[in-house]
Amino acid sequence: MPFLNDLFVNLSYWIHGFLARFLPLWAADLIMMLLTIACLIVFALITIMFINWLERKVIGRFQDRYGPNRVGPLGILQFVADAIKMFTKEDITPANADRVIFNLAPVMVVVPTFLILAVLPFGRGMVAADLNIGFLYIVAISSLTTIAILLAGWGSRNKYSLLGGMRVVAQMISYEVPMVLSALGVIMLTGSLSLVSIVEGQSRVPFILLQPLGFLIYFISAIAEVNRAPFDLPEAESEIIAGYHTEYSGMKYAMFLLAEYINAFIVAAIAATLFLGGWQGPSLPPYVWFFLKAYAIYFVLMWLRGTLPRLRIDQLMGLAWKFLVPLALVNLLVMGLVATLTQGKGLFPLVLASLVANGLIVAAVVIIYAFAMRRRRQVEVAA
Amino acid sequence: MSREVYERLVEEFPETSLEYLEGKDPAISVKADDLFEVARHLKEKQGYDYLSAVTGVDYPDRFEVIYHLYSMKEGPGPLILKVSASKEEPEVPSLVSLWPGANFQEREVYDLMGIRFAGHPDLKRILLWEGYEGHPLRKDFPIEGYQTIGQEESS
Amino acid sequence: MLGLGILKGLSVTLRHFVETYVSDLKRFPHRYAPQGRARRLRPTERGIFTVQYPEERLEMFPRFRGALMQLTNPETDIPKCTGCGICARFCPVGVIEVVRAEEKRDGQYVPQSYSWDLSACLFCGLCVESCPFGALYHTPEYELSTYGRQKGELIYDLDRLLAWGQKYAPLGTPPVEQEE
Amino acid sequence: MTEEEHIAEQIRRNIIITTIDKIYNWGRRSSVWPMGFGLACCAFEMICAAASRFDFARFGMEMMRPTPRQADLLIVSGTVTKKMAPQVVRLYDQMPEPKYVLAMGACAISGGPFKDTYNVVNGIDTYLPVDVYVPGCPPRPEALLEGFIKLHQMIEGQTILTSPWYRKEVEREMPVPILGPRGLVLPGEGHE
Amino acid sequence: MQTVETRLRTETITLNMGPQHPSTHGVFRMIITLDGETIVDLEPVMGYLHRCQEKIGERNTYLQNIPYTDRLDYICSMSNNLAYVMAVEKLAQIEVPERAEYIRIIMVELTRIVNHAVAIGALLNDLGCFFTPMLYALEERERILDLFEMASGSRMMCNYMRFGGVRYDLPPGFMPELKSVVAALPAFIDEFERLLTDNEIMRIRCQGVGILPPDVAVGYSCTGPLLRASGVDYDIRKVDSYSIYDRFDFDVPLGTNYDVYDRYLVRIEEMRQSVRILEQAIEQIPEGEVSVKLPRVFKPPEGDVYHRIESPKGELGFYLVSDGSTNPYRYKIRSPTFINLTVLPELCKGHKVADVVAILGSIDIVLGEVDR
Repeated sequence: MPFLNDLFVNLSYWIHGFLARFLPLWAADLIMMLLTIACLIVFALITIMFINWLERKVIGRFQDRYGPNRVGPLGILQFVADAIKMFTKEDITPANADRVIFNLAPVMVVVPTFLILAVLPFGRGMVAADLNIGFLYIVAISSLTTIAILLAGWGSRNKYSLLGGMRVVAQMISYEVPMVLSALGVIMLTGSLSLVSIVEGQSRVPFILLQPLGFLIYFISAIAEVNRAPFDLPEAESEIIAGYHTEYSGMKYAMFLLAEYINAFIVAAIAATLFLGGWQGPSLPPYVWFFLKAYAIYFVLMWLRGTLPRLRIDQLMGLAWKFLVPLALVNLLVMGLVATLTQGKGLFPLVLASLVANGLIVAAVVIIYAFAMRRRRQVEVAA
Repeated sequence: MSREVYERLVEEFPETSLEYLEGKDPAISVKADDLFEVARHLKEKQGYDYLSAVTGVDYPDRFEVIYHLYSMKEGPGPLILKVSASKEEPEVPSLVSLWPGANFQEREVYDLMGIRFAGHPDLKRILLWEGYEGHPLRKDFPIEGYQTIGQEESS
Repeated sequence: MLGLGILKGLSVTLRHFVETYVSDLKRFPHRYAPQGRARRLRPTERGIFTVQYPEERLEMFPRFRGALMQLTNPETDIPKCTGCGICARFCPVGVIEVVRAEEKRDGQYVPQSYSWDLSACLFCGLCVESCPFGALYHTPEYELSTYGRQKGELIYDLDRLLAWGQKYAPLGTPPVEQEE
Repeated sequence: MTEEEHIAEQIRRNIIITTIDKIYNWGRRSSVWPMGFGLACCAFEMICAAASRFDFARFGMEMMRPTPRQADLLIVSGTVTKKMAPQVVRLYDQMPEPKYVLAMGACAISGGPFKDTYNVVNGIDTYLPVDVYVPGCPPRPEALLEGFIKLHQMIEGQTILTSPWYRKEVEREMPVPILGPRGLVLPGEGHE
Repeated sequence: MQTVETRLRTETITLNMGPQHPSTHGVFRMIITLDGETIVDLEPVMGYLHRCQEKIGERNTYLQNIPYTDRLDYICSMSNNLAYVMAVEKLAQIEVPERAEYIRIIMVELTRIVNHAVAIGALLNDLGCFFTPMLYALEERERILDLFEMASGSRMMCNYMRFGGVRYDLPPGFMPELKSVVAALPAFIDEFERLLTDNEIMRIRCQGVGILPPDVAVGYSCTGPLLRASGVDYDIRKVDSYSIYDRFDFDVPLGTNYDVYDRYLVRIEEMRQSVRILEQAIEQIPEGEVSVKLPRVFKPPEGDVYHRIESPKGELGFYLVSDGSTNPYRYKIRSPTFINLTVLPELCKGHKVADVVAILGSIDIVLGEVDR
């Protein structure tokens, strides 16, 4: 069914052609761009509606109970009701809050989220802007949210938000390093930063088979980057009430909620693009494959959120700097070695060499870990 | 069990007036001023390392503070010390330096009964708020407390 | 080793997740039937544990201590309560006020007014236990919420308790006795 | 504007208003977020109502937000003592408008078993406007759910025209009582 | 965990983990002085749920006090009843029939399982699990509450025990239901262990946190799982062997390195021991009377008595002074959690904010009993 495969691409060409008939060329292009932007924003809102509902149903099912199922059929309209209520809520700016920063923060959190959408390859040819520095753009934009959340934490002049803000700065900066390093392994294999070419590079074999360890490091640091599951320290409900968005109510809180859920979906989508071969897939249309893979990874995110307790702030730092960064460097080194050795020898030796390399790294980690535990036990016994 | 303890106490402190009270739970009544000596002796020499409960009772003629002591190694049978204090100015030495566990219990007896504990690190109210007047568990205190405006309308 | 414990934990939650769907399919017709009789899950049964309250209601045990009711003697159709006030004295909070009528209805004392203040009641059942005439019993009724309190919505008088008596124990034998 | 036009215009206006009301109230009714705030034993029955057997997430109330800022329903579940009353009233004031109060359990309604004692407030309606009373000690989780359903019916009955929280001059700020030497004193008539 | 004196001039902020906080298990307040995230000083403030229980105890008659004991530690109402009822029986020398003793032990051991499951669930909530272990624990608790409701009439506030036995005998359908629930309990505890015990994040968060050495624990009069996790073998069921505990064989789990993780392990092990006791009690329960006929106006003889039991949270004791009238002259409750909290500031110094929450969760407090 080739027609279905690039349905949206043909649609956009047809609209462009229709407009070009009675508008000058530049006007038609401008309208097309506005149309894609509008389409992306609508896609984001629909995704958040679906994700919020999905998250509450799936976490409910983990806990042997139904999620919301009375609002619409099976509770579909739950987020519509939440949105209506949140937009009609009274907007409180606390008296001693720093008014400008307090009101600026929610906007600054949502803007980067939508910016990243521009670069995601939803299907063959379905990418808003095919930048050749795609991944660098993503890393740059996603570090903007750190500043925005710090603004929120500081602006609301509340001790708990301040703690939340401080934690967010420490966590997001120290988890960007392993994220970028582990993604470099993938970029090294494809040779280009653009996400579209990364996906094309995986037509024969997805990179997760070549670099399972790289995927693991990327996945862990991506979760930390988005403050989800075991790393949700900035808004740790049980310790510092609601972290940086303690003082936000109504519409402003809706913005934070929007940003949080869409960030989580985007991280899942990027992981799918980098390691699972974005829209590459045998029979189904490309965009269906993309959503399948993205939601599969998002399910793992929800699964972790429903099960695991939270790390403490110093353990979080320790995990990033003492474990993930060295491991990512070693992984980068070994992948570089493997890539150069099997330069032109075709696919099979590359896959074999990388699996062997990964096996060696994991074995090394296990041995060092066991040795360290025995050493610690001796020290404890001696003390 | 507490009979022999009483005997050894009398040998140890011949000059103090100790009394052995029969009853379901036999107790030893001690004067307020030599309570601390007796308590330290019990803790170090006789191994009563666990102070279970500190209770204040408001009798018509006197206030009484009751300590329940146990020794975790030897075993059952509480040793009960009863100390009485005067009605107007109730003052009893504090045992926080011997058993830190008594800290909150003594503050609670002070808060609800009004018996001061000399030598307590920070003797403040623990259950009621700082500016509260009166000690609720005394017999002369009405159960509704003193009526304030908010209180009268609603009931 | 690092990570194995977390995987074991994750497997437990996944098992719960899958079992909820399995239990849904197994009990499909019953679960979504309009009047699905919710029953208390057997201890060994796994899966969805939810009782969807407004549609499915759990059936109360005979001894459940719900709202109070006054019984009437089926033959002579006179309330069994004689207004003696023992229940009022046994209540720790004093929520029951009884006034005994002067004239007797064919040889038996009858309460002139009986009021039970629901807003402070403990539902502890000491009044039922202490009633020598077996007039006061519990009903399995627990839905008692109201919008207001000022106009006495939460203070039940005699005829309302008698109405419940008719509803839950028409023959004068309350649910507690039926069970023994 | 003759009589008929006036009536026709009223009807048309009402039709618009009622449809807006319907959506507005439907939205607010199906996503009431209770505040994660418990005082005593009733709080435990509230947690059981949120647990797997009587799951009130089905009504869209899953987000038990710990902060007052994001909550719209204050469930006063448990005994309100005099030392705790100022905190409860301040939490109510911190909640953004369209806010509701549900007095759960005999202690919150009238002081319950600890009525008329020196440290317990005889019912939270001395200081807060209460919308739904759920008696019981503690009320069964189903009774609490029935209270929620009653609250939802009440929300559906409200209209934008007469809702107090959009009025400028209506002051819905409850005065926070102060702990005086004998008990709670409202700031207005502090007679010390 | 000593704080390094740095030349950098840092200010400490005082944080108010106030009466309304998601993980203080009710209305308990801690004023914490923080240096960055490390705790310099912690001062607990209580009394937000002081409901004048002891003053009400003096106003009520002996029988009217029983419903009030349910409201003390509202998670284990049966063991509060048992403590109060046994104190009055010791005061008035009342003999309790055999079957009533067995029913009481069955109810109290079921309460212990419920309390430990909820305590672990609450601890995991504070560590950050999104309510999942708590809801599994509450699921099990619902099944046990059905048993209480079947026997006593109310889920949480049972008011089931009377002086000289229990209010009425077990209903006919009770024993088979009890057998099936007790048979399913080990499977639940194993699943709970599989979910939590080897979880690396839980181990990092709990091991080595809030270490309470044995002598400090005894000095601070801690009791219950908190004391036994510090390696002190002191279980009042073994020490006083009140009621008929000497007929059951069960052992008392002890901790080895005295931290939050050991308190979790001790509670899991105690749940298994309670299942063992329940199995033996179900076999040995005899037929017969369950209560003793008492005069309607019950006046115990003069005198004072102190009786304590091993409630799931520690040593719960009642000190009653009777002047021969229908009301107790002095009604004192020795509450385990109120006294266990004395050690909280000592445990929390030098730890992080996240650890305070874990330590408080491991002490397992219930405010109804702390503030009385």
